[in-house]
Amino acid sequence: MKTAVIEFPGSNCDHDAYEWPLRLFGKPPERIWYTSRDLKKADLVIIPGGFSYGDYLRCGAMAARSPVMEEVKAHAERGGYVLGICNGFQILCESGFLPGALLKNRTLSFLCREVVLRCETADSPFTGALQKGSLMRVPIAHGDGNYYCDEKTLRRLLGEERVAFRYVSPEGRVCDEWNFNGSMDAIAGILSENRRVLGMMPHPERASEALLGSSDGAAVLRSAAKAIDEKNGAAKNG
Amino acid sequence: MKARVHVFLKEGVLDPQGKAVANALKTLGFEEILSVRQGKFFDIETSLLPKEGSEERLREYCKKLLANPVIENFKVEVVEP
Amino acid sequence: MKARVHVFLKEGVLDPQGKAVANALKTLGFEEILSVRQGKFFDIETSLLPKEGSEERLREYCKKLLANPVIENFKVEVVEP
Amino acid sequence: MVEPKVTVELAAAHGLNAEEWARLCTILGRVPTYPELGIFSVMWSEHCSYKSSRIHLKKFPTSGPLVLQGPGENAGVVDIGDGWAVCFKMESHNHPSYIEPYQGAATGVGGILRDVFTMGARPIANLNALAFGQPSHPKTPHLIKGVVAGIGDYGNCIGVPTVGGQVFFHPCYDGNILVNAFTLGLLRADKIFRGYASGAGNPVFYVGSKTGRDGIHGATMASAEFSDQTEQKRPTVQVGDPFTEKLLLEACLELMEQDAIVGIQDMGAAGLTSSSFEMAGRAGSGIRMELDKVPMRETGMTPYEILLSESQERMLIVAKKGSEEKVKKVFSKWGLDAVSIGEVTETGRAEIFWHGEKVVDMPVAPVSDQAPMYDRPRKQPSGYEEQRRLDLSALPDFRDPEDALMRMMGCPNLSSRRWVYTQYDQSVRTNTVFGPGSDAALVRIKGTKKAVAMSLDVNPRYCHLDPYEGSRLAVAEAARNIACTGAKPLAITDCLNFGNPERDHVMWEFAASVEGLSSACRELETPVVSGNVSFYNETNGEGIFPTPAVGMVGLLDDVDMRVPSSFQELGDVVILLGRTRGHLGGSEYLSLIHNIEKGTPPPLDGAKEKTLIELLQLLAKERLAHSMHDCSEGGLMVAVAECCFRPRGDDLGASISLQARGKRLDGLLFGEDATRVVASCSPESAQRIFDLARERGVEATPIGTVIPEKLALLIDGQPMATVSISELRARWEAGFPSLVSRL
Ligand SMILES: Nc1ncnc2c1ncn2[C@@H]1O[C@H](COP(=O)(O)OP(=O)(O)O)[C@@H](O)[C@H]1O
Ligand SMILES: [Mg+2]
Repeated sequence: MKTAVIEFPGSNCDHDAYEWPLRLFGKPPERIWYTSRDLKKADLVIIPGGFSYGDYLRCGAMAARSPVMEEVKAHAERGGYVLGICNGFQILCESGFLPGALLKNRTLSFLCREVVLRCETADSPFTGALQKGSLMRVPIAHGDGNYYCDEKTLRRLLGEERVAFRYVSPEGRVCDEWNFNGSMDAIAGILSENRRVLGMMPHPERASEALLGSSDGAAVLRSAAKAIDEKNGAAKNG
Repeated sequence: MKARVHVFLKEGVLDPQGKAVANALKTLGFEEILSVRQGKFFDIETSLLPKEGSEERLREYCKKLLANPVIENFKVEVVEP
Repeated sequence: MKARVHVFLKEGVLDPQGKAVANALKTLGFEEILSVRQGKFFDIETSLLPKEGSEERLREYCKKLLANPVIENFKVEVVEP
Repeated sequence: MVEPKVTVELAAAHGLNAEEWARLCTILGRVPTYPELGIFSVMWSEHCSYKSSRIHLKKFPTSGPLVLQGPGENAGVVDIGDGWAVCFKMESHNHPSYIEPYQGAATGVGGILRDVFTMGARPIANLNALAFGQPSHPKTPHLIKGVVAGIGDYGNCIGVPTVGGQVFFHPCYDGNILVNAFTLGLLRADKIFRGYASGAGNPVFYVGSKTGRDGIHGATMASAEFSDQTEQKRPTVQVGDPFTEKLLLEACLELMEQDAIVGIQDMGAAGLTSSSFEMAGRAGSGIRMELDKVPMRETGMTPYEILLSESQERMLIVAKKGSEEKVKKVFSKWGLDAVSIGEVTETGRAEIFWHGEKVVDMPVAPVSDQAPMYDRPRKQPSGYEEQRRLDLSALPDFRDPEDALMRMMGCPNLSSRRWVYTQYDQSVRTNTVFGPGSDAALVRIKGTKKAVAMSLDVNPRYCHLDPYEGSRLAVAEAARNIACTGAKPLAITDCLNFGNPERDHVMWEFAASVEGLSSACRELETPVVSGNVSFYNETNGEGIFPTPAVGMVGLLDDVDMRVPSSFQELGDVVILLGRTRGHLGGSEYLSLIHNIEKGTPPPLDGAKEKTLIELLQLLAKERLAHSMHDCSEGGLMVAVAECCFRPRGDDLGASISLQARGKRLDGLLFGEDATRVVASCSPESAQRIFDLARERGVEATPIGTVIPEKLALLIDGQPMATVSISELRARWEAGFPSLVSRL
């Protein structure tokens, strides 16, 4: 799997996203500056978290309209894989890849803490290595992670099983108390129609080392690697 | 040309900030408050001369950047010739 | 009574958001942009009937909560009777 | 451009006294121009010149085998091995934060970040020490919310984790809150950048944000000539722009990779003036600048305003001649201004032009480093001895330990700070091993086995009752917090928050505090490598408690040796290291339960503290301790309760059994004797720990075991109290939110 990390002015989780594949597979991703139009033939494009353009105006609004995003769109339309984390998720929503929007946390404050996520579908390149219903501990760090979409869209997301992760209690129950940012239906991450684009608010790349408290997040990237390598293998052999 | 653009949340999209402000005002003793909705506005100076069509241009700004159609509506006005 | 309150940064106070928005609009091809200043507005519904004195009441809201006198000014208007 | 006539009165309005006025006239050999007066007034202000404190700060131990840069630069630098070094400093933004809590705190963080990355370091951790007035004060909740949001939003946006700090409440801060921000950065030991303007002919670059009328010296207002000017001439509060700072950070670090920079310094207080004069001063050179080339945000700005503006997110770079294009290229990539506004000269003078006209022509050295230095009168505060007298026999006798413990866990100074630090990004950059909630923060250094430990500490009540001992105790607590993670204390930075130095008792407290810090730093071998002084924390005669915040940095050679602060295993043995005398003077218990703030702070034996700290490192190294937690504010019972709370809420309990040996029960439970740590270990390791402790003369007492759910207390074998941990946790968690829920 060849990965690329997009860097926007103000991105600040780009280092973390860069080191993620490096730590897990020893393979450094390509770094792609927001003005570039060359995704360096990456299979998986990671849109990192962290305050592109300072989160001014609306989180992800300005990044969504930068040149490189047109290439990412083309990449996705070609069936390429895209993972948007935190600000990356906001950018994907702002640029219309994924439905809905991320509103201010219901606390009206920035929230950084470990949350418990429940995998809602194993049927995606990013969750293939996970069991449906399995739990992971991953940190959130955002001021605007309160997922919102209209009724129609929600029904569609549910119908097509495109909710990838939900915020749950340590026992695995959806409940208001553990849905810190107030997301609709406790949604923490959603998939595109072709399931190859995932946007999620929590930070799996920050939870991929026991030293830092949890390595549960590694499964997301490992799943993607497996899915992509199999596909590429199949392509070669087929 | 000077213009002012208002961007506000669509009906039905909940506005936690506005709600918080309303509650805060009530606790401050302004019991008459029924509801508050919060929005953003932009005062924009451009080198264009106002003519008919100006507003279309302003709407462009909104569609391209200032407003998120999923949750927001907008209103544009040319402020002073 | 319905009212609209605008809260905006005092002249001379740096507006990082406005600055960023202006640059973004320019890079999107709107070269005519000279400057953008961003502000907030509040659409307020109250159980009071508009009378003279209403605006004074609105100013109270601003002084007590809506505006930060150190860096912001405000403008109040009664929208519709 | 109408400029006021420069007179001794105008100088006075700029805060220069008659003698300083005379001095500057002799230096110039004439009456200064208006911009020159502005320059003198800021360069000789307390803030820039340290004129009241310098004479005392000289006493600090500032050198050591690992110190690569001591005080005098933008921040201190300490060697951590493997070719790496850490750069750190703490700075106050008290007054601005009181006026506008959000922006004041935000720009405070922005300023300290620049101080660190200007040295060539990438900031990897922020901490902050805060002090607020009594929670019931009408302003307090608003101030807390604004300050915490401001610190959070700035650090979060720029992507530096905030991993620790402290919050203290006391009525003495009702009119003067404290906001002290600490930043630590990582750099290669052989690539330190400094604020030097050397090499005649080298270009001087202005980089970063444009200049506006932000925070211009209040004295402008005092001069009649401006009073008739309109609203928009008024100096304005500084507004932080973390996005621009992030770009500035990346641009500076990128340029530092190339061989283009001679010297670099951020434009902090007194902006362009202090940066240019300090850089030229350090290098003993001169500087020529054309102010009309400075990028400006507002129209009609005067040379005076440009020189004194405190607009944020700006730096001054002296580049190598010929590398102009490199500089421009890097900054344009990041969308920032980079304008050559002048050059270094060998005249030793500052020559500053405005559209070709020379508006400033003065020698640099006298301004930058021959500022006045005062040995201000010092006198023990009246009533000092009286407040140190404490008669415990007068106290109602102590009946209900459960109630006392419950009240203490929920009180403003001891309750959980979670409400604060969940608003801070603690884990960005994926280095945070221990974040807020631990005794000291622990941040790993990628590519090595090392981790850096950091803690901010001071107990203002102790410092009020005894500035000398209180300051020593602050250093000791910080070192103990560091050692509780297993790390070795290396060095400190400080932020000395005091009242008006022109009052003799404030100056007395200051001198005593500096003496205290110096002696403790000598004993613990942790030199002072940087720091900051904030005087005039005083409103209508009411000064704050002396508050010398200590920021200590330590090193853990192998992050696998780290020790957490909370209990780990059921059945583990709980051990108290250090001797309990039951000292109640200046304790949180006396203040909260009996409303008494008297007595002397607990005595500190520096040698014993050092031995304990070395023992803690040994216990970590030998993997003997499962947990180690500093026992300070609130005493033994509070420390044990904190050990029961685990970050994920899967809390444990403890059964604690103590021998009174004729001590007062409240002193035994809530006394704050220094040099104590609550540790836990497997039953197998206990004996080894006792042996190691005995060999070193550290008192080590088994005081109980880790059990589920409850905190049970026995005194001399008699059951004294049993509280459920979940109730205790609920109290502890509810305390802080209840303070801020009020509008
Ligand atoms: N302003 C703050 N910002 C971040 N963390 C804080 C702040 N105040 C307190 N904390 C954290 O809360 C915990 C308790 O603080 P404190 O009681 O001062 O610890 P200690 O007594 O060990 O010095 C520490 O881990 C500290 O880092
Ligand atoms: Mg402390």
